[in-house]
Parts: sequence; C-alpha cells; structure tokens
Amino acid sequence: MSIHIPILIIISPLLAAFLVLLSRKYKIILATASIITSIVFTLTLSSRVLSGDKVTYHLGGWRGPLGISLVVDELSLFFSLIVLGLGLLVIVYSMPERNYGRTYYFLLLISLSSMIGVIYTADIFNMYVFYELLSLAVYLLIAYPKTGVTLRASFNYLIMGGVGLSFFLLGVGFLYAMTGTLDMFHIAERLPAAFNSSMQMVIMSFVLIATGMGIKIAVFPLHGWLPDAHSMAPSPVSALLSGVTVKIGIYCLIRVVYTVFSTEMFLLISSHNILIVLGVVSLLFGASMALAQKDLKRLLAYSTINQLGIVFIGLGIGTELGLTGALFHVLNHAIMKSTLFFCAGIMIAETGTREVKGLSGFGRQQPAIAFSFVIASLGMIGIPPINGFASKWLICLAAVEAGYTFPVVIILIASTIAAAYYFRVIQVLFGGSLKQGAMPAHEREQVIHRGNLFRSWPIYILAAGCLLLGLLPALGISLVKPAVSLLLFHVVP
Amino acid sequence: MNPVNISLLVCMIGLYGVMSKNNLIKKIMGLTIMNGSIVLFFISIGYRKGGLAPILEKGTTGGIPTIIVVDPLPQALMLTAIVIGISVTALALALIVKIYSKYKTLDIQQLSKER
Amino acid sequence: MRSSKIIKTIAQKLFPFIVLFGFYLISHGHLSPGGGFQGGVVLGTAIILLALSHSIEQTEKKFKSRWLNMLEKLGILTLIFLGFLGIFLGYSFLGNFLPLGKPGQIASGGLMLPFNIAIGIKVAAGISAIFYALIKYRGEI
Amino acid sequence: MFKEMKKVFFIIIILVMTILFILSVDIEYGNPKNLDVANYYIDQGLHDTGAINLVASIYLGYRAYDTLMETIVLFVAVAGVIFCLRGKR
Repeated sequence: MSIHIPILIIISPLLAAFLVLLSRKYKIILATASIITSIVFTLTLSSRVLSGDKVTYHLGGWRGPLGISLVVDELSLFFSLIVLGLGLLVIVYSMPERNYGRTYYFLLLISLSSMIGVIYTADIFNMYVFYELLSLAVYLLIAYPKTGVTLRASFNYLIMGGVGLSFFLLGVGFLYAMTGTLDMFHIAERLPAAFNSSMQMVIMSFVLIATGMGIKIAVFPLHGWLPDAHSMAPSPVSALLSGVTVKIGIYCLIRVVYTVFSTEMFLLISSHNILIVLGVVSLLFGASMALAQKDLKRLLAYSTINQLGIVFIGLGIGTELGLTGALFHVLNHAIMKSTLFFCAGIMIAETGTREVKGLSGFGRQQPAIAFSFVIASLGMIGIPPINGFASKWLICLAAVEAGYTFPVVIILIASTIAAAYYFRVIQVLFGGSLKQGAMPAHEREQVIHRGNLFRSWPIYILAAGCLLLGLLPALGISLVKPAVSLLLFHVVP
Repeated sequence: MNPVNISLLVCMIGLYGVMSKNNLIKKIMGLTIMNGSIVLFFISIGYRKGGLAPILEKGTTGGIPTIIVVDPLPQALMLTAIVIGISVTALALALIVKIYSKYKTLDIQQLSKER
Repeated sequence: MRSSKIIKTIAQKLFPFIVLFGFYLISHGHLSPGGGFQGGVVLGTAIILLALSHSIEQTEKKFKSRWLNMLEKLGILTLIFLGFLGIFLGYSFLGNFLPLGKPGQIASGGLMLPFNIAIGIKVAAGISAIFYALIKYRGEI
Repeated sequence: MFKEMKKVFFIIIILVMTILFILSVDIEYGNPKNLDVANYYIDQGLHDTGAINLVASIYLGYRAYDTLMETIVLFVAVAGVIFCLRGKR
C-alpha cells in the first residue's frame, strides 16, 4: 500500500468531495478527515523525499513517456504542505458559517485536491487538465454568494483565466511538436536538441506558457481579474485564493522554467531580466493601488499583487539566495495573507461594513483578533521580528549580491508605501469607538455569537506561525533549502 | 498556408473577439473559437502525410501495422480539451444568464458602471 | 408553447433510434470511432430532443432531474471505484485488471468497456442536467 | 473616436502576434519529428491495451487518469450550472 501514497493524497479529498454531496450531515467531518488523511500521507512521504529519494508513481502502471506519472520531489512536497495546511485551516474557519452548504465544501475539496494534482503531476498536459479543474472550482467559489458583484468578478476571472489556459495549452502543443512527448522530464531531455535547431519556437512556447501562468499569478499587465475576484469572494475563499491558489501559478512557472526549460536556456534568452522588470512594475503598481483603496479586502487584494512582485524579483535573480528568499516569501505570504483575510472576514462580519473607516474601535472589542491582524500586517510591511522581514531581507541581499541595486530601492519604496496603508488600517482599528454598522442589531448579535473558537483559532495558529518564522528564520529556511538545492543542482532522472 | 498557421491565425481571431467585443456572449464565442483553433493545431501537428485514422483493422493480432497511421496522442488529448471547453462554456453561459437576470444587460461597459 | 404534430411524432419515433445509436457508440468505443463522451452526448441530445418537441414538464416526469443527478454521481464514483479496485488487486490506480481478450471483439480491451459505460451514463446525465437547469431558469422574481 | 482607436489598437496587436507566431513556428506539416513515442503507441498499443481503436487505447488506457479528471471537470461544471441557476436566493 505504501507505494500508492502519492495518488491517495490526491484521491482522498476528491472522494470526500463526492461523499460530501451524498451526505447531508457529515460534510464537515468528511472534509476535515480527508484533508487530515492527506496531510498524514504527505508527512509519511516527507522523510523519504527529504533523504534525496524521488517518489515516483506510475498511474495505471504505464511508465515513462507513455503514461502519466506522479513525481514527488522536494519542491512539490514544499508546495503541497502549504496547500494542505492552509486548506485545513480554511475548512476549519468556514465551519461556523451556516450558509455554506454541501456545494461549498464540495468545491473547496475539489479545488484542494486539484491543487495537489497540479503540484504532483509530471505530465504537462495533465497539469493543464488539473489547472482547468482548479479554475472551474475557483470560479464557482468566487460566485458562491450569487450576488451581482461576485458573479461579475467570477465571469471576469473566467474570461481571463480561459484565455490564459488556452495560451498554456498552445504552449504545450508547441512543446509536443518539438519533442514528441508530454512527460516533463523527457521534454527536458529532448529540448536542447530542439533549441539548437529552432530556437524561436522554444522561446515562443516559453512565452506562451509564461503568459498563461502570468494571468493566473496576476503580474502587472495581466492582473485585471484579481482585485475583484479576491475581494468579493467569501472571506475563507479569499484567504484560499490569495494564500494558496496564486502560488500554484508560481509553482507551475518554477516547474516549467527549471525542469522543462533548463536554467541555462532560461539565462540564454535572458528571461530573468523580464521577470525582474515585471516584478518591479507589479510591486510598485500593487503598492500604489492599495494606497488608494477604501475597501479593506480590496486593499488586501492589491497588496497580493505587491507581494507577488517581490517573489518575482527573487525568482528573476535566480541565485541560491534569491531562490531561497522567493520560496520563503511564498510560504510567508501564504501565512500572512490568509491571516489578514481571516481577520478581515471577522471584522466585516462584526462591523457590518467593508470600509476601512467603519472598523474604528474593533481593536478594543476583540483585541486578540486585532493583534493578530497587526502582527500579519507588520510582516507584510517587513518589520523585523515578523517573518515577512526575513524573506524580504534575503531577496534584497541576493539582489545586492547579484548586482541589481535598482530592485532593492523599489522594494524599500514599496515597503514604505505598504507601511502607509497598513498603518492607516491599524490606526483605525485601535482608535475611536465601535460604530453601529449597517447591519441590524439582532443580526449582529448572532454574528458575534458565532465568532467562536473555530473562527478564532485558525487566526491564532497562523499569527503564531508568523511570529515563529520571524523569530527563527533558520527554521523557515531549512524548510525551503531542499527545494532550492533541487532547483539549482537538479539532475534529470 | 498550412493548417498549423491557419490554426494560429484563428486563435488570434478568437483572442481579438475576447478582447474587443463588449457583449459577454460574444466574449464567450471568442473563447470557444480559441479552443477550436487549439484543437485544429493539435490535430495538425499530429498529421502524417498519407496517414489513416488510428484505428487498426479488425482481426489483427498486434505487432507492427503495415499501414501509415497518424499520431493518435494529440487526438486523444483533444478529446479531453474539447470536453473541458464545453464545461467552461456551460459554466460561463450559466453565469451570463444569472448576470443578465440581475442587471438586465449584457454590455460590459454598462455592467462596469453599475455597482 | 405548442409544437406541431409532425415534430412530436417524428421526435417520438426517432427517440429509440437515437438512444440505440448512443449505446452503440458507447459500447463500441474501443473498436470504432466513438466512446463514452460521444455516446453520452448523443444520449443527452435524445432527451433534449424529447424535451424540445414535447413539453419539458412531461419529459421531466420520465427523466427526473433528481435521478439524473444521482446517475451522474454514480458514474464518477464507479470510475473512482474501478480505479481503486486496481490498487486492491495488486496493480496501480486505474490499472487494468481484466483480461485483454481477443482484439476486435466487444469483450476486448479490459477495463475500457466498463469505463466507457460509466463515462457515457455520466455524460448523458450531465448534458441533460445542464439543459434542464438552463431551460427551466425563469429569472429572479 | 476612442472606441475606434481601441479597435485599431487591438487589431494591430493581433496582427503583430499572428506574424510573430507564424514566423516562429517551425513545423513541417505532414511530417512530424520525434515520432518514437507515437510509433510505440501505434505498434504496441494493441498489444498493451487490447483495443484496436488506438485513440481509445490512449485515453482509456495509457492516459485514463486524464479522462477521469476530465469527467470530474464536466461534473463540476454541471454542479456549477445547477448551483448558479437553482431557485431564488
């Protein structure tokens, strides 16, 4: 049974998703149990993977380029642990909400399972299929409240995501035409020969795949869908989207750049400079747009664009330190952004308004939640004892080492702007008294009653994670290190 | 102009439709055109001159076939891609129906004005 | 909405043939062009034809959407179950555990026939469920 | 005026992209390279999976996992359509 673990990690949430649709009562228990099962399975794999052993599973017994195989290496292990850990917290956080029916948990489990599918698969077309499954589930999760705004946001995302995935598929077609196989490791073996004979086609396929993933990651010129989708979705879904789903795009990009197109090719067509430029632009754009927002969740959504710019700069630098910083920032941003969205969900439910102004006095009413918000937002700005500082520092260090001084200046400027907009929120949180929101009194009573331990504990856990990773950055770096060394000194099996 | 180039041209026409049209249904049409062009692209990269459909004759016992057969892998992939395209289109149409019943318009300019 | 007698009669007479063709496509998917998806869509269109030519309410009495939804879940659970059976019988997930049979016969291809049938039923139910949902929607009141 | 400009701008973008595409594509139509995997499917597909329809032998044999996921995609779409259009909220 132990050789089947990689597929069981994917299938257990998937099976639970269908069982959730069939049973009315046990939906939450089923969802939680399946995710915990997946986490346990992943942890049992981790010791094998970290000892340098790649876990490979051939579906249907067809190996190599014939069939689809799953490969769990250090990088995919790192990303799958982020996905599963945050997924569990999102499910726990959405437990108290009564409005979330079976469909909600079904879609949540499908999206989590397909994220793991994207991460583990070694077949590039299978990656596309899983990504499409993930996108469909996410469109529906955004549209879950079925109000006009969410439907519009979801449709907007559907159009842009559809175009992006079409580009991705076209890029896969280019790769298949050049190499005659779909297995990523086999494509990597054959691509250098194709690169020598027709360089422009290799570059074109890279551009297509990078554009497709760029839409999903929402780098600056392709970000149009993100602010609406991330801010209008229900709060747990926003946390999932900003914390995890965007990272799947980053994973795909890393996988494609470092496994399929080798690093030398990447440097030869100098796309790392393009990554840095895109990162800088979306950094500045996200920061300055966030400054202008009045809506709390919209502010957080623009802040996501800002932080992903930092990850892009780290990836573009491409040295060991830069990659460590980038992957560490992926982890940190996942933790911090989901804390912020969880807190924002509670704040909006309690005060009954989405405006930043309406939050005044919340800090006195629920100091613990407000304090967690402060911790995470300090991390976003990059203030020393919190985890965001460590990864930003690493990226700045790597940039200086590699001779890019301009991005460092931009990161510092963007951090200052981030400080401006987060301190505005914090100031409102702790100043003034709680205003009566738009919500009627009896409804508010209910909401506060519902703010029970399932709501608050995920926030405390995540905030503790922020502090822990900030005080002991060596711990976080040791989590990232195996993946980085895989990327830098990768050996094609 | 061979089918490979034509499929890329059609793909760009679909992209033009998605970007420039204001009607939501026309946008979805553009997406469908893109999907169809990708199907054409995959099928044409798998084509072999003089190749037949990848279905062997009844009664063969395996081994090396004597006839030239086109590459079956892109065709199998496109079965998947077509079904995914249908799913996206169906979902998009359902969203459009819902949006129309909320706002009574399909024009994206008017939709973006409404709050 | 009333449709003419000719359309009603022809749709009714065509219905069994379309269903037969759908089942042919499903069951001969591994021998000739066709397969679960194509056959499933043909089955779905048979139901859609009946609904368009007769009234939707009448068709829904025969093909209840609750049953269609159930069949759909059943199709996918069958697929996953067949995949797991591969694990339990010592192969990998979705591995073929049935004998391959003689090429060209309907019993050849191992798991392909059960897969095709499960997919076909699922797709037929899914297509007609989409149709019901889209056509019965009357907007917000 | 603005609308016309936008349209012209889009058309220029599309034309540039098309020309780039067509220049970059280096595929000899009707004579694909790297046929070893395809030839394996053609030669051994019947022996491995027992189906004379090679497309079926790929999408239900070698790549059955894709097919499973694709049915789930269709299921999610159906569930989504029904969810979106169900009743009055």
